Order: sequence, then C-alpha cells, then structure tokens
Amino acid sequence: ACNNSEKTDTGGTDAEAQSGEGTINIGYTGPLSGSAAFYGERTLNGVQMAAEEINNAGGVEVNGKKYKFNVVSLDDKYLPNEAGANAKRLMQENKTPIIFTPHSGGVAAMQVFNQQEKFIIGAYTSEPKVTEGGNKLTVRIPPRYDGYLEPFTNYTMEKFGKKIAFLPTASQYGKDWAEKLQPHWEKAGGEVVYNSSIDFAKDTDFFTIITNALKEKPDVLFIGGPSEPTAKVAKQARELGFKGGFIVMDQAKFDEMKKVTGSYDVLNGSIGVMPLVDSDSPGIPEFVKNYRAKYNEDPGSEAGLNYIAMYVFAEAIKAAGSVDDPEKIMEHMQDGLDNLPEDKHVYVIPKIDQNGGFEGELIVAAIEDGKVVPIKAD
Amino acid sequence: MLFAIVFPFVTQNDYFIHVMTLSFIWMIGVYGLNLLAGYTGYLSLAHAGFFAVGAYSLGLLTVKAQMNFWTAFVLALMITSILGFLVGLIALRTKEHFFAIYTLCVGYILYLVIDKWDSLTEGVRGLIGIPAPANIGPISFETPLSQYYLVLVILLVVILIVYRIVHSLTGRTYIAIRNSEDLAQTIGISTMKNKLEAFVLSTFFAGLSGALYASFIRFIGPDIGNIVITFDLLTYLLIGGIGTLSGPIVGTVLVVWISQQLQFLQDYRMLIFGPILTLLVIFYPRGIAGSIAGWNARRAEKKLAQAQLDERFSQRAITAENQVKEG
Amino acid sequence: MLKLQDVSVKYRSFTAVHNVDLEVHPGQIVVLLGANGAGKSTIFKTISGLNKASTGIIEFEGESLNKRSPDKIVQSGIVQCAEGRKLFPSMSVEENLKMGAYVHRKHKKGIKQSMKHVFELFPILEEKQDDMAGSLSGGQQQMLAIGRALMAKPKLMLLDEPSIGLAPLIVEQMFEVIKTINTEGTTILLAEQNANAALKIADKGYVFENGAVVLEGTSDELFANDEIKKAYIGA
Amino acid sequence: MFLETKNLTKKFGGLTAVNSVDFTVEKGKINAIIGPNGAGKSTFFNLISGFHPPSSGSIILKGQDITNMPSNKIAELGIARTFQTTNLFEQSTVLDNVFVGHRLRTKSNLLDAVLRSKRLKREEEQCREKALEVIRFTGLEKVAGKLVGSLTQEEKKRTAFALALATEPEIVFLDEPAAGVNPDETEGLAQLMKKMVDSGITVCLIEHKMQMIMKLADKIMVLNYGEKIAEGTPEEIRNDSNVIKAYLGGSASA
Amino acid sequence: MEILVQQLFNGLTIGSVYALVALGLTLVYGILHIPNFAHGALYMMGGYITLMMMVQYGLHYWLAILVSVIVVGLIGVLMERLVFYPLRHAPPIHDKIAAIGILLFLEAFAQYIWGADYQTMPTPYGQVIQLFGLTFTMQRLLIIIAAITVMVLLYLFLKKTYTGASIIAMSQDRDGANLVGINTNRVAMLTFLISGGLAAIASSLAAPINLVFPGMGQLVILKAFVIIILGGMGSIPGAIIGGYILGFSESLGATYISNDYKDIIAFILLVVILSVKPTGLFAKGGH
Ligand SMILES: Nc1ncnc2c1ncn2[C@@H]1O[C@H](COP(=O)(O)OP(=O)(O)OP(=O)(O)O)[C@@H](O)[C@H]1O
Ligand SMILES: Nc1ncnc2c1ncn2[C@@H]1O[C@H](COP(=O)(O)OP(=O)(O)OP(=O)(O)O)[C@@H](O)[C@H]1O
Ligand SMILES: [Mg+2]
Ligand SMILES: [Mg+2]
Repeated sequence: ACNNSEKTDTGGTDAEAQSGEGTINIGYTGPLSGSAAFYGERTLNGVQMAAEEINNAGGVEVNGKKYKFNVVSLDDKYLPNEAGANAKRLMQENKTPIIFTPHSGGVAAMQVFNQQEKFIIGAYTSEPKVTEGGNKLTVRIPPRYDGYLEPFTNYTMEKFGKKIAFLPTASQYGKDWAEKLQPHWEKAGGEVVYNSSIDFAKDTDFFTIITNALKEKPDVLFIGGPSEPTAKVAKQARELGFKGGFIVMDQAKFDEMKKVTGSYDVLNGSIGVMPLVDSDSPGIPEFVKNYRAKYNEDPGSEAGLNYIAMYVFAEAIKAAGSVDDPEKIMEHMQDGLDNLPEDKHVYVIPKIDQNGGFEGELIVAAIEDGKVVPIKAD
Repeated sequence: MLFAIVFPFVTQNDYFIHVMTLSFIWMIGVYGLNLLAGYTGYLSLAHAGFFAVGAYSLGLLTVKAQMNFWTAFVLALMITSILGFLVGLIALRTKEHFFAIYTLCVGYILYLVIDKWDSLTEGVRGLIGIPAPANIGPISFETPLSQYYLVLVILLVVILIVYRIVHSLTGRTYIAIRNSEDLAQTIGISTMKNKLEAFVLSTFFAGLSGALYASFIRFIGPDIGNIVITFDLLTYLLIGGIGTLSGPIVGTVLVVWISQQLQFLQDYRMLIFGPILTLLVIFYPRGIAGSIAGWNARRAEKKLAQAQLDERFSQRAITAENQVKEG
Repeated sequence: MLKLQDVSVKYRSFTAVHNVDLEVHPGQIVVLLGANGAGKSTIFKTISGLNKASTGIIEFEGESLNKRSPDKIVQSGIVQCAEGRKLFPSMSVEENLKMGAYVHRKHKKGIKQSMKHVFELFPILEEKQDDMAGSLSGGQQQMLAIGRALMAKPKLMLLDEPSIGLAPLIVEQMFEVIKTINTEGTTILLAEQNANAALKIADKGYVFENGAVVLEGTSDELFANDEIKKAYIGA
Repeated sequence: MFLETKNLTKKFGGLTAVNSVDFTVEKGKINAIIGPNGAGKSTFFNLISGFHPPSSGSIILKGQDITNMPSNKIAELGIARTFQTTNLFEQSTVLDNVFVGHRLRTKSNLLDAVLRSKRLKREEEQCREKALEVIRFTGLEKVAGKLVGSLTQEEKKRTAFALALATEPEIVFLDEPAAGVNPDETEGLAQLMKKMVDSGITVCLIEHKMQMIMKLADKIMVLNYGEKIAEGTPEEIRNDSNVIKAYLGGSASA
Repeated sequence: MEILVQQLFNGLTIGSVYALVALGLTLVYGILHIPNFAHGALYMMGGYITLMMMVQYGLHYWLAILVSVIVVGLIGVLMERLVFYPLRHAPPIHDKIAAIGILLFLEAFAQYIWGADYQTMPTPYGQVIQLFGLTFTMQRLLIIIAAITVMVLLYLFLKKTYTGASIIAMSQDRDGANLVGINTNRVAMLTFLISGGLAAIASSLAAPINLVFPGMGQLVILKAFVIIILGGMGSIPGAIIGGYILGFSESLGATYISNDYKDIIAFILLVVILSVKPTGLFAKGGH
C-alpha cells in the first residue's frame, strides 16, 4: 500500500538505473518537523550533499558494477518509536544497508533489531553508550570531545581565573560535557561556583539564571547548546556586566553565534571549536563553497561530519566489495577512512575505534580582539 | 478482529507489523482515555504522563532494579494506578475545562519530574536496554510477530473489559455523570467514587500501554511523557469517535496510517496533516465510528419508529445496547 | 405592523411550525396561546432571527425580516424577552439594563431615562442594581429580563411566557406593567400559558396546536369559546 | 417526627436566603411551600437535599441528623427531588433516564461489570423492572423511547417525577412541578401527585399556582425574605392577612 | 538584596510577556469558551511577521509591530471564521483538537516560509542601563511599560466602551447578546482580532531578548494556560495577576529554590491553588 513513497532524488535517474547500474539506498530518519527540525535538516543536508557528489562523479564501483546512491529520508519527529518504525520501513521498502539518525533515542530504538535485520546505524550522537553497548553495527560519527577539556581549561584559567560557572544547555550532551569538565577544571586547581543548565526549549528569558550565575562572581562561564541561543546567553551575560571568558561547548559554532551578537567583540575571550568555515582542513574550501551554493547558508559541523561519514561509508562499501552485507562493510570502515580522498577531509578523522566510534582530530579556536584565532590543542 | 489475527500472514511486511503493534499499544491508552472522557465526560490531559509513568516504572524496575520482567510489569501497573488514584482524588474536585487544564498541568509535572530527576530516570539521556517481555512458559516474545500477538491479546482483553463496563450498570452510571453530574448526585449516585473509579481505570490502561511501549521499543526518553503524546491519543479518539466502542480502533489505525502515508511530504507533512485533522473534526464531529453509528441508528429509526418502541416497551426485556450508544 | 405569511420552521428534519399566518397591528396586544411544545417560542425565535424560517415571509413595517440578522432586527425595533431569560449572569443588574439599551448606546441621556422608568416599574431591581444577575431569584430575573427588553424602547415587544414561575401577586403586577407599556405606545406580542390573565389584556389571540394555528379571534371571541375555556383557562 | 428542620439558615455572602426556619413535613401528606420570588423556597429545598450546606441549623430525618450529608447519601435515605429548571439527562431517552434512577439501590461494582456476574444481571433486571414500573406510574409509556431533549414541557416534568420515584423515595421534593404547564395538564400533574401520596410517598412541593395548591395541599408553609411568615391549612393561609399582603394579592387567581 | 531586586525586575519583565499572552487566551476563552491551543502559534507568527517586516522591508520596529498586530489579528479572525465558528455547537474537546490541527499547520507553515532555524530580531533599544548596581536594558523596560500600557488600554476598552461591554456580555450569554442587538459574529471576530493582536505584541516585544523560531510559541503557551486557570478562566484581572505571579515565581524560584525545578514550582503552585480553590483565584460567582 505504500508504493507512492518518498524518494529524495539525489542524481540517479531511472534511465541510468536501467542501464545496468545499481542503486544503493541510504536511509535517514530524523526530526524534519517540529522544534528540532532545523537540526534534522542540517544533518540530512550533509548526507545528501555527499551522496549527490558521489553520484555526479559516477557513483561507486563494486565488483565491476556501478552503483549510485539514493538517500531516502523519513521524519521521526525526534521520537524513538517513530525512528524505529521508519527503520523498519526503510528496511522493508528500500533495503537500506545504512541508516543515519541524529539522536540517541532513535539509535537506541534501532539497536533493538539492527543486528537481526542487518543494517548499519550511522549514529550522529555523542552518547558513548551507543557504541559501547556491544552493538556491532553502529558507527558513532561525532568525535569524542574529551580532547577539548584540556585546551579549554588551560586557556581560560590562565587568562581569566579559577572560578567557573556552568550554564550549558539542558540537553544530554550539555550535561555530559559538564560532568566531564567539572573534574578536569577542579583537578587543574579551579572551582565550580555555580552549576546549572538552561533548557532552551522551555526558558523564555535567560536573564534570571544568568543573574544567579553571576552572583557567584565567576571568572569564566561555560556555555553551549545550539549556536543562536548560546549567543544570546553570552550577550546577556555581557549586558549584566560579565567581563570574563567563555568556554563554548562544541555544539555551538562561533560563526553562527556571530549572527546573533552582531560581531565577535561580545565573544572576546571565548574558546571553542574552530568554525568549520574558518578551519584549514584540506576539504574545507570546496565543501563550504558547494554547501553555500546549494543551501544558501554556511555549513556547520552537523553537515560536515555527516558529509564525511557518507563518504567514508561509500569508500567502505568499495573496500568491502559488497553493497548489501553490512557486516562486511563494517569490517572495512577503517579502509574507508584511509581511502578517503584528501580533498574530502572536512575534518581529519584518522581512526575508528573497535566499537565503531570515529576518532577525529580536534581543532580549537579562541576569539581575541574580535577575531577567530586558532589555538594549538595538546 | 479476524483481520488483525491474520494480518501478519497477509502482509509479511515487518514494517506494517511494527506499525500495527504500535497502533495496538496506542489503542490501549486510547481506550483508557475513552472510558474517562467518552463516558464520564472528564477530559484528562495527563494521559501521556501516566503513560510515561507506566513505561518508566517498567523500565526502571527491569533496568535498574534488575527485576523479573513480569513482576516489574505488574508492579508498574500498580504504581501507575496508585498514582492515578492520588491524582484523581484531588483533580476530580475540579470540573470541565478546569479539570482538563488541571490534568494538563499534572501531566506536565510528571513530564518535568521525569526530565529533571536524572539521577533516577537518566533524564534526557533516556533509559536504554529495557528487556523484551520474558517468556511465559514455552512462549517467547523475542520476535516482532510474537510481540504483535502479545499486544493484540492484551488489547482484546482491554476491549472486552471496556465493553462489559460500558454495557453494565456501571457504564450507565458513568454516562449519567457525563450527562449531568448534579442530577446524578441527587439521584443517589456517589459521583466522586464513580469518577475516581473511572479515572484510576483510565490511568491503569495508560500505564499498561506505556509498559508495553517500553518493552516493545526498549528505549524510553522523557518525551513520551510530553503533552504532545496526550494530544496524539486524543486525536485518535476524536477522529475515531469519542464515547464509542470502536472509535479508538478506527481512529488510531486511520490517523497513524495517514500520518505514515504523508511521509513523502517530508518536512511539510504537518502542513497537510494539520488541516486534515481540523477538517475531520469539523465535518465528522462524532468521529468516524460515531458518524457511522449515527447513520445506522437513523436508518433504523426511520424503519421502526414508534411502533417498535411500543413493542419494546411492552416486552419485558430491553436490550442494553441501544441505550448506551447515544452520544 | 408585523405580518407572518405561510411561515414554517424546521429543527433539522422536524417541522416545529407549519404554515402559520399571523398579523399584529400597531398598538395592539396580541396573545399566542397553546400547550407546551405547540411552537410559540419557535415562532418568537424566528421573528427575532435566532431561527430561520424554512418557508414563508415575515414582514415588519412592510420590510422583509427573513434575511436580517438578529442584531439588525433589534435595531429595527423588535425586541424579545425570551424564554429562559438569557440574562448576563455575571454582570450586575444595572449593567444588564445598560446592555439592553445597546442599540441606543449613543444616547447616554435617554438610557438614564429608560433606566429610571424600569426602576419605577420594578423597584426591586433598583434595590439590587449592583448585584449579579445570576444571584437573583427566578422571579427577579424575569423582571430584569423584561426590564432589559424595555431598555431598547422597542416598537414591538415579544414576551415569551413572562409570568412563568412568578408569584400570583407579581403575575398580576406583571400584566399591569404589560398593559402600561402598551398604553405608552409599545405593541406587544405575548405568548402565555396563563390564558385567563393574558386574554384580559389582549386585543386578539391565536391558538396553537402542534405547530399550527387552529383558532384565531378577538379576546372576547376566544373567551366565549368553550373549548378554549376548558383547555387553557381551567374550570 | 418524620422530617424536620430546626433553625435552618443559609447565607449567601451578606444575604440571608433562608432564615431560622423550623418546619416539619408530615408523613403521607402533601406539604406545600409558597412565597414570593426570591423568598428562599428553592434554597430551602437545596439545603434539605444536601445540595448546599446550611450555614446553621439542622435537618433531622426520622430521628437521624442528616445536616451535612452529601446529597447522594441523603438520596439513599429516601429523599428525592426535582429541580425548578427541569434538570434531566437531556441526551438520553426517558427510559435510560429512569433506569439509572434505581442505581442507588444496587450494589454491583466494576468487578461485577467486568466479570458479568450474576449479581449484575439480577440488578440490571431489577433496574429495568423499576424503570418500567415508574414509567407506567407516571403515564410515560408512549414516549419511553424518545430523547428527553425532544419532549414537551409536561412530559419532561413527568420524567422528572419518574426519575425521582425510581430512587424509591419516602419523600419527594418537587420544585415548581407545574411551572410552564397549561391548566389542563396541570390538573393531570396534580392527579399524579395525589396518586403518589396514595401509594405511600410523602410529597413536598413549591408552587405558584394557587388554584392547584389550595386544592391539593394538606399543609402550607409561606416563606418571605427567607423567614417563615405563616403555616397552616390552605384555608388558614388563604385568609392570613400577612400572606395576602406579601404574596397573594387581591384576587388569588392563576 | 541587589540580587532580589534584580530578580524582581527580571520577573516583572517575563511576567509582562506572560500576562499579555494570557490575556489574549483568556479573552477568547471567556467569550467563546474555547481553550485556544493555537494561541501559541499566533504568538510565533507575530514574531516572524515583525521580524520579516524589519529585515526584509526595512520597517521601523514600531511600524513592524503594527503590521504584525494587524496581520496576526486577521489570522485570528480567519481562524474563528473557518474553524471555530463551524464548531460553535460542538463539544469542547472538538475545539481543542481543531486548534491543535491549526497549531501543527501554522508551525509547519512558518518552517516552510522562514526555515527551521533560530533567527534574531534586531531592536532599536539595545542600550544597557546600570542603575544602583542593577542592570536594565531598554528593551526590558520597554516590555514592562508597553505591556502595562496595553493592559490598561484593554481594561478601559472593556469597561468603559459599549463595544467592550458587548464582548463581556457575549461571554455570558450568546443568545442574550443577540437579543439586545449585538452582532455576535462581529464580536467574536473582534475578540479574535484583539487576541491575535495581543499575541503579536507580546512576541514582538519579547523576541529581541530571545529568538524567533517555529517552536517559540510552545515556550509560552503552556504557561499561559497555567496562568489563566490560576486567575480563573475568562477573568481579565486574573490573567494579568496570574502572569506576574508566574513571572515572579519563576525568577525567585530559580534564585532561591532550584533552577532545574523552577518550572515545576509554577505548576505545583497551580495544583495547590486548584486543590484548595477548584475554580481558580478570581473565578466569578454565580452562573
Ligand atoms: N432546539 C430544538 N431542537 C429540536 N426541537 C426543538 C428545539 N426547540 C424546540 N423544539 C421542538 O419544537 C416544538 C415547539 O417548541 P416550542 O419551544 O416552540 O414550544 P412552546 O410552544 O414555546 O412550548 P413551551 O410552552 O414549552 O415553551 C416542540 O416539540 C419542541 O420539542
Ligand atoms: N447560589 C446563590 N448565590 C447567591 N445568592 C443566591 C444563590 N441562590 C439563591 N440566592 C439568593 O437567595 C434568595 C432566595 O432564592 P431562591 O432561589 O431560594 O428563591 P425562590 O423562593 O425559589 O424564588 P422563585 O420563586 O423566584 O424561584 C434570592 O434573593 C437569591 O438571589
Ligand atoms: Mg416556549
Ligand atoms: Mg425557586
């Protein structure tokens, strides 16, 4: 009954499909409506752009046969049960060897049956449990963020002082970050004077909580979450007279924050991840140019990382010599990373750990005198 | 019903089975809502909250307390019902919109507690690794098909229970309360006791539905307690026909199916789904099941009219069904 | 003044009023008699525009009312004091009266004048002018409803069972008030169960049964009719 | 004493709607309450039936103090009532209305319903019998299957009677049972009330229809501004100057 | 002490926004007995339209708000005509579901037109004022002043004008209003117009201190519902006072009790109040 389905055409036309070429369906389930839609769309953009580029370059050749990618995307409204249903549907109707999803609930719901039904989950979530739970067909796309702790702590503590107030987003990611940062900060001799979080989905105004945080006279604020509200938090902290530095969690991007604050001046003294567009990784210029042309905005890491992941999967498929055996593809993920052409290195990801987590290199940047300056990690 | 039993063999489609199983789970919750809103006239918007309490009770008892599945299952239902009892005791003092919004707030509190109390519930991270239903003797519930039948059997029991309640003196009592609570009270009906009964039963079904959900999806996050879920359930009920027995089934299947069908619209499906919902409510105010029952009743009425009434009156036995159908 | 020709009214498939012809001349008091459910209120609601006639013509001062909305009908001078009173329960007595003069809202002075007049007719209302209408007793509410209708200074006033639930003493007063209003120049169409009292003040009457007019005549003619006596006046 | 009130008082804010009323209802008789609009008659009923809690005073039924009981308990003790604005289950049929009227005499609960127990079946039968009985009693056979919303005023009043009777009361309190009903039908309702008394039920009613009251009542109490100003036989009341001044006026017509 | 005063000011700011939103909601509830779940969507539309007027058409802030008030008011009217009017005889649950349908539609619509991401509304009142160690920003002062002005004007309108009184009259008896010559259809439309306008003002005032995004209505709508039952549904002073109670309880609760649980505080407050007084604080007697 569901034949009139939902193919997002990504290059491969029917005509090509008939002329002895194969199609590999790639699944995607994520929030495409509701309050998290912007996030879902950006992750999907990365996957789609990569698939399209590969198709335009002739597709992938596996065992002498040409294949093109077709991304099939479904909306799950950020709900695990919908993600589960979508995955079932994708398997049933499209036989997708890989399904991307950008939330841990969706990953968890799919992990119930992905090994039985044989598909790889492209998990865009920083939750370590998704790969540490023993599921053999899950790839965790975002790199671990532990590496940020050191440079962030060193930089701000040196420049501003030892007292920090925590005000990250109330999401799981924000809380994980805070949990990791706290011992680190304290070990370095600092003190956490205020520890709370802001729920951007429920708070209308951040003045109240910032007032409370500033009451403790912190030297540094740890903030983060989606870029725009994070920028608001920074701006309002400045309005309330805060003069110290910011540690900006990696979910927020300086370049996107700037759109809200107007200039980098407000953010002086912040340390965070290098905005993708300002990074000097080899794949950046090309990627940024194409992305802007296609989506009319600057790409962020959601797009960038999923873009790479799609490429890596393509390379892994080639290396595995199989388009429909996820286990085999999984075995060749490291080959996929190794074979990734230099000019696609939007991020540098040299390794995948034995559980399926990408281990990428981190690039850190600070804002000084209204400019983004790279900071050497390690 | 027969269709539901043979359905898996007809389709052989995992995805359909998955969606149907989920629909059945929702239906159980919708029946709970129907019993309360449809028959006693009290619209509870805390339903998702109780759904989540059922799900989390099961999840926590199995994952954190490592309890045997079925023990946890029974306990989860008891916890939900007891909570429902306590909430009902206070909430039922309010009426109409106040009750609706009071329960909306209760639901929201339940959601916030689940969301914020992360030392217990894992907060936004959610609970991972909830086990599937444990074997009952030789029957195992690991495969989607066996889960489908498990849920179906439970659903049928729920329907039977609701059917019997509605067609009994208790059901009439509920309907009397719906029609005029003051009057019910003056003819000697303890409205509080009856409302509370219906409310607890309704939360029991919500908890049952939640516990089944948790063991089927095997992951739960605070979002399942969100008011959006209540509205989903309410939508199923209203589209199907509130205060009718088949309404929950019709509505759930229809809306879930429409919503799945509209997937091809991608980001814009709510652009279509919203108006469809509104139009259905405007043009089928009694729901699909209610409208069909209405047509049938009117046809029957035309045919038989008063002649039959007189006859019915002179008979000693008057079938119970005809009286409960209205509304 | 008011003329109904061949008017029928339906509630969905049920025809509550069949082919009614009715006429009210300026200055008259006309009474509609009839058992419960005979269709009196339905006729009233239809004249006021709350229901729509399915067939027939309703004319007021030579103009058709069929397509007019209820508020326009009030503006043209027909005000109804409805069954069930339809007061604004959480507004004070005074505010209720003020709202009665909604169509004359531009004339502040006139409103004061009318209100004084109403208070003269119903002193109890003046006493309770700051109380919520909803807290009045049934009879007091009925007075308020009539008072509110008077505030609009109608040319034609429709009174739907004004004596319902009133004490005998008040009923007497009520009919006197109606008579007074009438002599002051308001034409009145009245629906009543209390045929005795109603016919005493009326010029003309119509008897309704099952939604149709079965009898019409001057009040004397109707008084003389034995069947009417038996059915509506009592032994 | 069958039912009596002592010093019964009800205040709404500053207003004393019922003021220290002592009243006894005589068993097996027709007791009437009359008085001007706003005298507190309906409020008096509301107090007895447990609809409002009294501000002070007490209500005693056969020696038992029922003053602050919830209305459903009072109904169980055998007190039934009708409302001034006829209050019925509008969307149900007459039969269904009356059917639940007997619910208070049954015991079956949720479990019985789920299990379809013998008790439930027996009690359903019992309710049906009762419903048919009171429908016959009130003469509603012809409209038993109609929705209450579509009935005439008089039929609604009868249905309200039937509903009250289905609770198997010892006393019924009727608030203006003949309001909005024409003389012919009023007579019918009066007959019905007599029939109720004949079958052993005590009747207490509020009415403004003096013709009917004077013929029907065994005993009348008159309220004015919440206070009892007179009590006695119709004859006594008719000639009481206070009552004439406050209520009856010149010609006690209607 | 300073903190307390600063937090009171913060509470006042946010309470003003809440009160404005709740007012629109309570007005529609009072008159048509519709708990309009789509009110949050009107709030969101208000934010977007003001933003679009400023950014795309370069209108001044106030002018943009004016346009937004009119447009959102008209959307409200349209909603009444197309959805709630046909449902006027339906049971109340129907209104709720229909409103949810509208809500889903408008959110999807906003996402379709303006995209799903966060946007920033510029304001000409970005100045920061430091006074006695307290921080005010012009925009926040503006929120408070504008909100109070609007509320006073609305109050005067309802109490002192016949048109206002006709809104109140209709809220109590629709037929009765008809019978005294009020055009009830027009009053219903007027009410939705005002309600939409209030939502637009609220969001246009609040947007510069937060962000504009499709889900922004959800931030306030649930709270607005809490407020209107707190204040007694349909009660105008109730909505205003309820708005400020909630604003203060949030800012003070976050300071002196717990930031994480501050939302719960408001809801528990409500549950407690309703448990004691089942019809809200300002419910009117008699019916
Ligand atoms: N809203 C309605 N829907 C359906 N039928 C109705 C409606 N209102 C009245 N009726 C029916 O229309 C008929 C005429 O009713 P109407 O109220 O006009 O009578 P009436 O003469 O005013 O009686 P009463 O003396 O009881 O006021 C009755 O049979 C009644 O049941
Ligand atoms: N719920 C209430 N709140 C406030 N005042 C009330 C309430 N109910 C009744 N009253 C007042 O109490 C007084 C007595 O009212 P009640 O209804 O008992 O009069 P009644 O004798 O039944 O009059 P009627 O014959 O007109 O029905 C009236 O002045 C009325 O305004
Ligand atoms: Mg009538
Ligand atoms: Mg009374």
